[in-house]
Amino acid sequence: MQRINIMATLLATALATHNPAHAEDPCDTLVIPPGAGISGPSDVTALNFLLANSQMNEAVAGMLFTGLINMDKTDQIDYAHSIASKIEDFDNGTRYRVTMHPWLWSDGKPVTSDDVLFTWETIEKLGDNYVAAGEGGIPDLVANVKALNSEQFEVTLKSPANPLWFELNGLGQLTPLPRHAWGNFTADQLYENQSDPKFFSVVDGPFRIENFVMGRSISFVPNPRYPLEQTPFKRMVFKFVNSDGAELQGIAAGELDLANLPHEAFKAGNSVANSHLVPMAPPFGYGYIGLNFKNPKVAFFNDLAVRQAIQDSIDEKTMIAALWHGYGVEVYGPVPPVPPTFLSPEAKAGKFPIGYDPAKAIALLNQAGYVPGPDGIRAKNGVRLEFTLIVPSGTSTSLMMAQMMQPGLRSSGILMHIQQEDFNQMWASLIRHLSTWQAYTLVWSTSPYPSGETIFNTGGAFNFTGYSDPEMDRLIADSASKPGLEALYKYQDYASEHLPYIFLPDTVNTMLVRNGIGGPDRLITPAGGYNPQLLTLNRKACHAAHAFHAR
Amino acid sequence: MSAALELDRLSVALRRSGRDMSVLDELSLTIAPGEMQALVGESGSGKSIAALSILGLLPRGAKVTGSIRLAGKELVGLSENGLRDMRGRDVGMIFQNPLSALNPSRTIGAQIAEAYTVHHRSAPKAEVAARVHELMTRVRLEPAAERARQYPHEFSGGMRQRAMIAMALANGPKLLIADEPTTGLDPVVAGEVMDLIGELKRAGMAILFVTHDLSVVERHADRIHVLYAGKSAEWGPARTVLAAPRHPYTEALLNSVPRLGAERLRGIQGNLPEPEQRPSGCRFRTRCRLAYEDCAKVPPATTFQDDTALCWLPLDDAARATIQAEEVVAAHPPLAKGQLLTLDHVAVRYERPFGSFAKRAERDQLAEISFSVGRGECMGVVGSSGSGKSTLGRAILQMVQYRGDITLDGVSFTGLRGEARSAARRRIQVVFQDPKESLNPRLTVGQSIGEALRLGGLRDWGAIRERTAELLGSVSLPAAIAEAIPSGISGGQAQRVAIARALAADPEVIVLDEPTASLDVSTQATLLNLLKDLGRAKGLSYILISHDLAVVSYLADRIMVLQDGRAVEFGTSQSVLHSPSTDYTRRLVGAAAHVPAAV
Amino acid sequence: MLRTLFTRGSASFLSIALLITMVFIMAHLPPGGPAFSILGVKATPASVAAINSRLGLSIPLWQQYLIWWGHLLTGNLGNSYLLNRPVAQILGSYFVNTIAFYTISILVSVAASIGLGLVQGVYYGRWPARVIDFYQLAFYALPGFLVGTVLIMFFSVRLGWLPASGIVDVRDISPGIGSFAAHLVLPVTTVALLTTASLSRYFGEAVHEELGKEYVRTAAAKGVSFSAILFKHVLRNALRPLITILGLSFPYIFTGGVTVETVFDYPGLGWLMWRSALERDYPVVIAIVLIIGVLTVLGNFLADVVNGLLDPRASYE
Amino acid sequence: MNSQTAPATIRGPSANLGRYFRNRTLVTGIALALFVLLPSFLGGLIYGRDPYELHLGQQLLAPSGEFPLGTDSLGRDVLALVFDGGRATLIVALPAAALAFVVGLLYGLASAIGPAWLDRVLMRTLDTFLALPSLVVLIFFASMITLTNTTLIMLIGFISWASLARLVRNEAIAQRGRDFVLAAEQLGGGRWYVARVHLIRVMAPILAVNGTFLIGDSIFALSALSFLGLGVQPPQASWGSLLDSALDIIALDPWWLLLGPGVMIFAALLASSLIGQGLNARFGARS
Repeated sequence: MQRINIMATLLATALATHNPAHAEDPCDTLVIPPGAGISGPSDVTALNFLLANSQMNEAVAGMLFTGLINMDKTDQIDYAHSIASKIEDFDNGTRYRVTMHPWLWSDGKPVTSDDVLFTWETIEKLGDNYVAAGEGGIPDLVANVKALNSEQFEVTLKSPANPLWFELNGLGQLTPLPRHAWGNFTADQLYENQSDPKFFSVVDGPFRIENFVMGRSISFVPNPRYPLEQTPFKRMVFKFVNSDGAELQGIAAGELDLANLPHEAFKAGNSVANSHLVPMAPPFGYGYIGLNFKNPKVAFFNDLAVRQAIQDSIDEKTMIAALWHGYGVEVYGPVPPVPPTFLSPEAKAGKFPIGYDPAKAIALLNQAGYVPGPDGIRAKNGVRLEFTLIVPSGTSTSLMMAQMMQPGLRSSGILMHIQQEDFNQMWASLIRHLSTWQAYTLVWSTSPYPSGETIFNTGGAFNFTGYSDPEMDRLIADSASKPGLEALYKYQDYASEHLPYIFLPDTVNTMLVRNGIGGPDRLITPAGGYNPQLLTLNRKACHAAHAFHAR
Repeated sequence: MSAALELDRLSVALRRSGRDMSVLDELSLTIAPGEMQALVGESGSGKSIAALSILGLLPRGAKVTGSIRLAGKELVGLSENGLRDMRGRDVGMIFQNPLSALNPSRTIGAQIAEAYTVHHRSAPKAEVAARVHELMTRVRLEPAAERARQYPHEFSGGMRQRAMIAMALANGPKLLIADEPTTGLDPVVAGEVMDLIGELKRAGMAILFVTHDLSVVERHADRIHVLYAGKSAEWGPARTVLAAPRHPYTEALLNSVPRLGAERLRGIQGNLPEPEQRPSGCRFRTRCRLAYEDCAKVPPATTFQDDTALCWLPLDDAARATIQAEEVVAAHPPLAKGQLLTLDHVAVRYERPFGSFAKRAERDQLAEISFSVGRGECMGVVGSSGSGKSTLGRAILQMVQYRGDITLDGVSFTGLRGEARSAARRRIQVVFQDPKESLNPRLTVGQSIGEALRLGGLRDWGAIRERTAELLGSVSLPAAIAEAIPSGISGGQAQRVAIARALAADPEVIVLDEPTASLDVSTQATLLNLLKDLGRAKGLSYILISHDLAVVSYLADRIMVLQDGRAVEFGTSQSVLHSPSTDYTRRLVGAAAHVPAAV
Repeated sequence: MLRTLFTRGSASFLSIALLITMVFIMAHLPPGGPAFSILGVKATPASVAAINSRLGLSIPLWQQYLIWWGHLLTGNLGNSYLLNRPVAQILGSYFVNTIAFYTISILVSVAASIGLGLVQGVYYGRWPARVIDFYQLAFYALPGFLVGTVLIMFFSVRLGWLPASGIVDVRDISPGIGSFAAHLVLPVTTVALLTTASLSRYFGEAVHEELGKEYVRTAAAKGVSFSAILFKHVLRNALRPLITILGLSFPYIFTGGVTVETVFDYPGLGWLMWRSALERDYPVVIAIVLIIGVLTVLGNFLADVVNGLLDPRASYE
Repeated sequence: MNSQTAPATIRGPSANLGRYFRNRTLVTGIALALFVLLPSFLGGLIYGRDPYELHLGQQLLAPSGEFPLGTDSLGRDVLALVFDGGRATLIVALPAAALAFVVGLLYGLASAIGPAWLDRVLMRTLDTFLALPSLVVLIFFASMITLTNTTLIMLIGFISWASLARLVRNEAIAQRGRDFVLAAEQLGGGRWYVARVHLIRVMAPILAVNGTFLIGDSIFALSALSFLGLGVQPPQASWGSLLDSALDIIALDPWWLLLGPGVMIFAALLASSLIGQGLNARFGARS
């Protein structure tokens, strides 16, 4: 009998020692679910930005290694927060000289141009394994990179390029890496330890890694030698959470400091104690429908009139109102409207060849010879305007958007079916350029300089739709090679009119922030910069919030 | 000195399906120290309930009236603590199957010691050990020290029963209650246990011996008290009751026990009435041959030479003679002719297959048995458990692998395969010991017999129904029983159905593996008669396997005695019974029930 | 005794090896494989090919199988595709958490089952036993994830007494035993409620059966008190079937536990198995299947040994 | 020869049919089963609401006149979802249980009836299946294959047959040695005849009881998988996925999302164990 009561006392003592009032001050630690503000919840799985394969991995890498070039809120180079202090281009955009701010690694050694050289050598060594191979001309457009002195280095290209394009999309990838710490690692060894915190002890960004519990959490401490704004918190923890709802639960229970508010919980979000809502700036990207131009069953996609009719039948305004409570931006072209830096004059004036115009859609289809059948669905020489849209399972927003488009398309005489598929399987069929799928919808985050080089040009790495138009190819090539923005504007207007994609609004995140935490709007820049060190702390308000929980 | 135990109109009612059912009515008896009183009755007579009520171990909700005085102290109405002090100290009890009556996971020594320490809480260890040692030597469990460390499953049946006795004697009780201690034991071992109990009686202990088999207590009991369906039928000194039973039930009971040399057994017709359907007045009247209208009234108790019987027509010598004379004694048929079934050096070795899940196979082996059985002959096989007698039966039935050769009507089984083999096997059928086990519980009687007929090739439904009714008749069962399911009929009836099923295959040989061992004495007698008559009528050859020499001697023409797989004796039943050549057979014959010597 | 344990041990090892082979083959059949879950949006035909060659997925299957067995024997469970860390390193803390979680749950369940079982056995058919019957019936029919979700809703959302998920409060720099215990209360209660339902049922029936046995009547005839009979004789014999069932029930307890770990976001092997399965991180999944298989075999093995000690007869078979 | 009087009590099989309905456990079990089956298959038609229609602006409403069981995070009618989810769960779980029953029965019988080496081989493969918790194996294989109703039926079917097979095998071997089987063999019955006529009939109670438990186990397995996102795939709703969506936003205390699927799963599992135990008590008395 006595065996049983020993266990009872054991349990009782364990419970008694749990004192709800934490030993340390809860406001010294900032706890964020990774992905808050960017996308849905996603784990951190790698720390090396040369191999980082998800937005969140890139963001964490950005916190450890300050970028050579960082963008500001208007999507322009923010020299004050970049390692580069000045960039000059010569010989019609073929040669670029970059001057660096004085900067120190966390172990006290200076950050020099040799570190940039080391990054370039590593990118070349990785070859196809380099995650961003092919973007911004890196590595194949670059002839050589040489150090002029410890603070300056020069990059020479094989052919002239639009400086704005190369500086933003290409040069930005050459973030310096500590040669003295990584010097002798092979490509394979880089893979082995891409998620081993000990390997990333020497950093030059605002944070250093304190601990990385695989699959659960990663915690940081400030890097004292970081020259710019220092975080007011002693410690920051990225707690991996596996659903929007769990984030909400975290806020309510006092475990998390900020979280993405799932759109369905918007109404309820207001009522979560000790927190307030902060709408975020729209991300620099757009939703789209990719149409399979190579699939004979849906050959009518190649007819411009059909594509324009589809775009005209989509009421983006009501979608934004219903799904994101008005926080959202209508998109009718390949360049996201916010920030307007790269918008063409017509786009800036809001004049788009295509918009929401159901009557025009019907006129276009009639003119193109699509006669409505008995059930109202139009057909031309026997082929009905009917197709199946593949939607990635897991996120409810894309499903709801698809369901909201159906009635509009149907009234124009176009029948769209919806089929959900696991993201991995869906992407696998796209990658293999299979001709079995008809249409799919995803979100595309554009590069800082929004040229369409990998998606719309013939044979582009991510051009799965099989779209090929010589005029589009010429415009894209010019926007990357000819200086100035003229070529970019022409490409934009041409794409808005010829619709290689059907453009849709992108999700705008609303943040739920605990009282006492400030500045969430400065957390993210359109180009994907992630700056948790800019979050501020009002200790008194924070204590009030936590006191509520420290019973 | 005062009586050790006095029961005065003891009645017990048990709670059954919501109502109180009287199971024992006004039992009165007394036992003096040094006297053994036998309480005899068939299953359902209430004898065990009487024994348990003395110790107050009746199931929950039982109502006890009347009085139980143990050495003058009244027990009915005593508090639970009072009863508990008495149990084990003033009264010791031993039970029927000793293996399950002992705790399998505690040593024998510990269980005996517990009997002592319960009533001697503060006894030092040395004293307890000495007492256990003394008790074990008293019941001849030597060497005591080593035996004490062993576990129940390492003891033989007899040794376990002696351990139980040691436990009962731990605190030197005045009264010992023995509830069927020898049932299930081999006759030889049972005899040793009875001798030990006899010694205790002579040493001055009062003994209440509960049994269903009169032959067990013939030599030791001083007084006999016969119970039928919860009511006393007859009680008196053992010698007079056995020699001159005055109640027809006692007489019938005495004559259903198969005894060496008995010509004709007389069973009792009908079944024991359920407690709800007990007839008024004399409860035996529905099955009594001499019953007449007065028996419906409660019979008076008439005493003759200290032997009391509750009967309107107590038997006298003349009445007994007329009953016995009724039996027609048919002439015993001449010895069978020809050789139907021959066994040539048949041997069976059971290896325990590596890691197999088979139940603990019988350890016995069978070594080089050879004999042959003629048509219409009954061959008896006798031996204690583990002697290999069942294995021999199964070898004949081709149910186990064996070395050597078995030929039926000139055809040897070894070469046969497939259809021919199963046709040959059909000519030998079997009747097992447990009637309820030998019938598929989910098939009706009609279906079981019908299956035997269908397997024999009879397809037409009408013919099967007809033949089934015929077969049931041949084992004197009404055709209506075909609709019943095994759980709805009595053990005796089920065994008859098994015989009918065997007959359905018109076999030439039937192996009877302990056919009557699990039946009541009275039902056993009628079944043996049925088998005897069927054998004669249909010219069947029997292989009758049993541990009871008396049962075998009643039917068998020739008898083989098996010991540890070897035939130690083989000859006609006369020669084996009257001039046994080996001492093992001699001891077997000695232990078997004999016709009681004259008064 | 040793002979039977040895045969049973080697037989189970053989079945585990067979299972691992089946699991390995199944893991490499489906199209796509892990490359896509690793590269996600950045996957291009070139990068997918590069990943596959680096992970050794492009060489023929049977070669991969031999290499894999080679690693296994040297204790190297391969690398997680997603986290690019040796699986052994990753599993370390998860394994400890699982063992802690289940040991405590099983201890609590066994204690509760013995208590409930005794009452159910002794008061068989009367109201205390009926109440326990109803509890057993109800919780035998309640899946872990349902019970867990309901407990969270009451105890952490509405009453706020206990944390709903995780294992420690990440805010604490050095989380004490208290915080660990607080996070364990709800998951352990959930598993205990389920396991006790079936364990106490076995134990209750065993106690009732033993009480009906004749050696209990013999002990009573010796004058032994009911409580002494219950604890000295019956409990010991009734424990044996409980221990055998316990030994065999590890897979069922773990089945219940997997969903409970996911509901409470408790970082055990079950949770990791679920996440790795979703992400198609096969080495981690295979390693977990291996560990659980071995744990199960150990569970049965342990039960046999303990039973051998308790029941003298077993040692003679 | 003295003939016997008519036996006092003959009780044929039909005489005690009445006892079926006095068996309370069985009756409650059947009632609960109807409570689960009828709404799942007929509820949708009667209620008439499209479970997948998105009522915009009416997300996460507590139960009200208009929505008897409230709405979910996408604004869909939960009551309609529970009906449709029930159908989706049952059209996979029931055939899976049937598949497991048939495979388990044949596998067990073959192992018991067949030659010793076959028994050893079949038992060895069986041990591998039983060595692992069923859900772990389910999760593993579910993450491998593309999940459609048929693959789920095969998957759940193939995981749960193992325990029944072992049960059938052990029971068949135990029954094979009984006297009435030996007698039937002696009368000329072959192996498969004995299995068909005697073994299956005498094992009927065990088969019936465990058959019903199997249904409960398959419903549990499917709901658990759907709860983990590896069972019935969206947009098709199922009890498990509804519970998962409730857990997702547990912070908002969506008790009505829990109530519907929770009660249905509990009722389904309880029904299967009650019917199982009812049959056990019913058959137990006779065999």
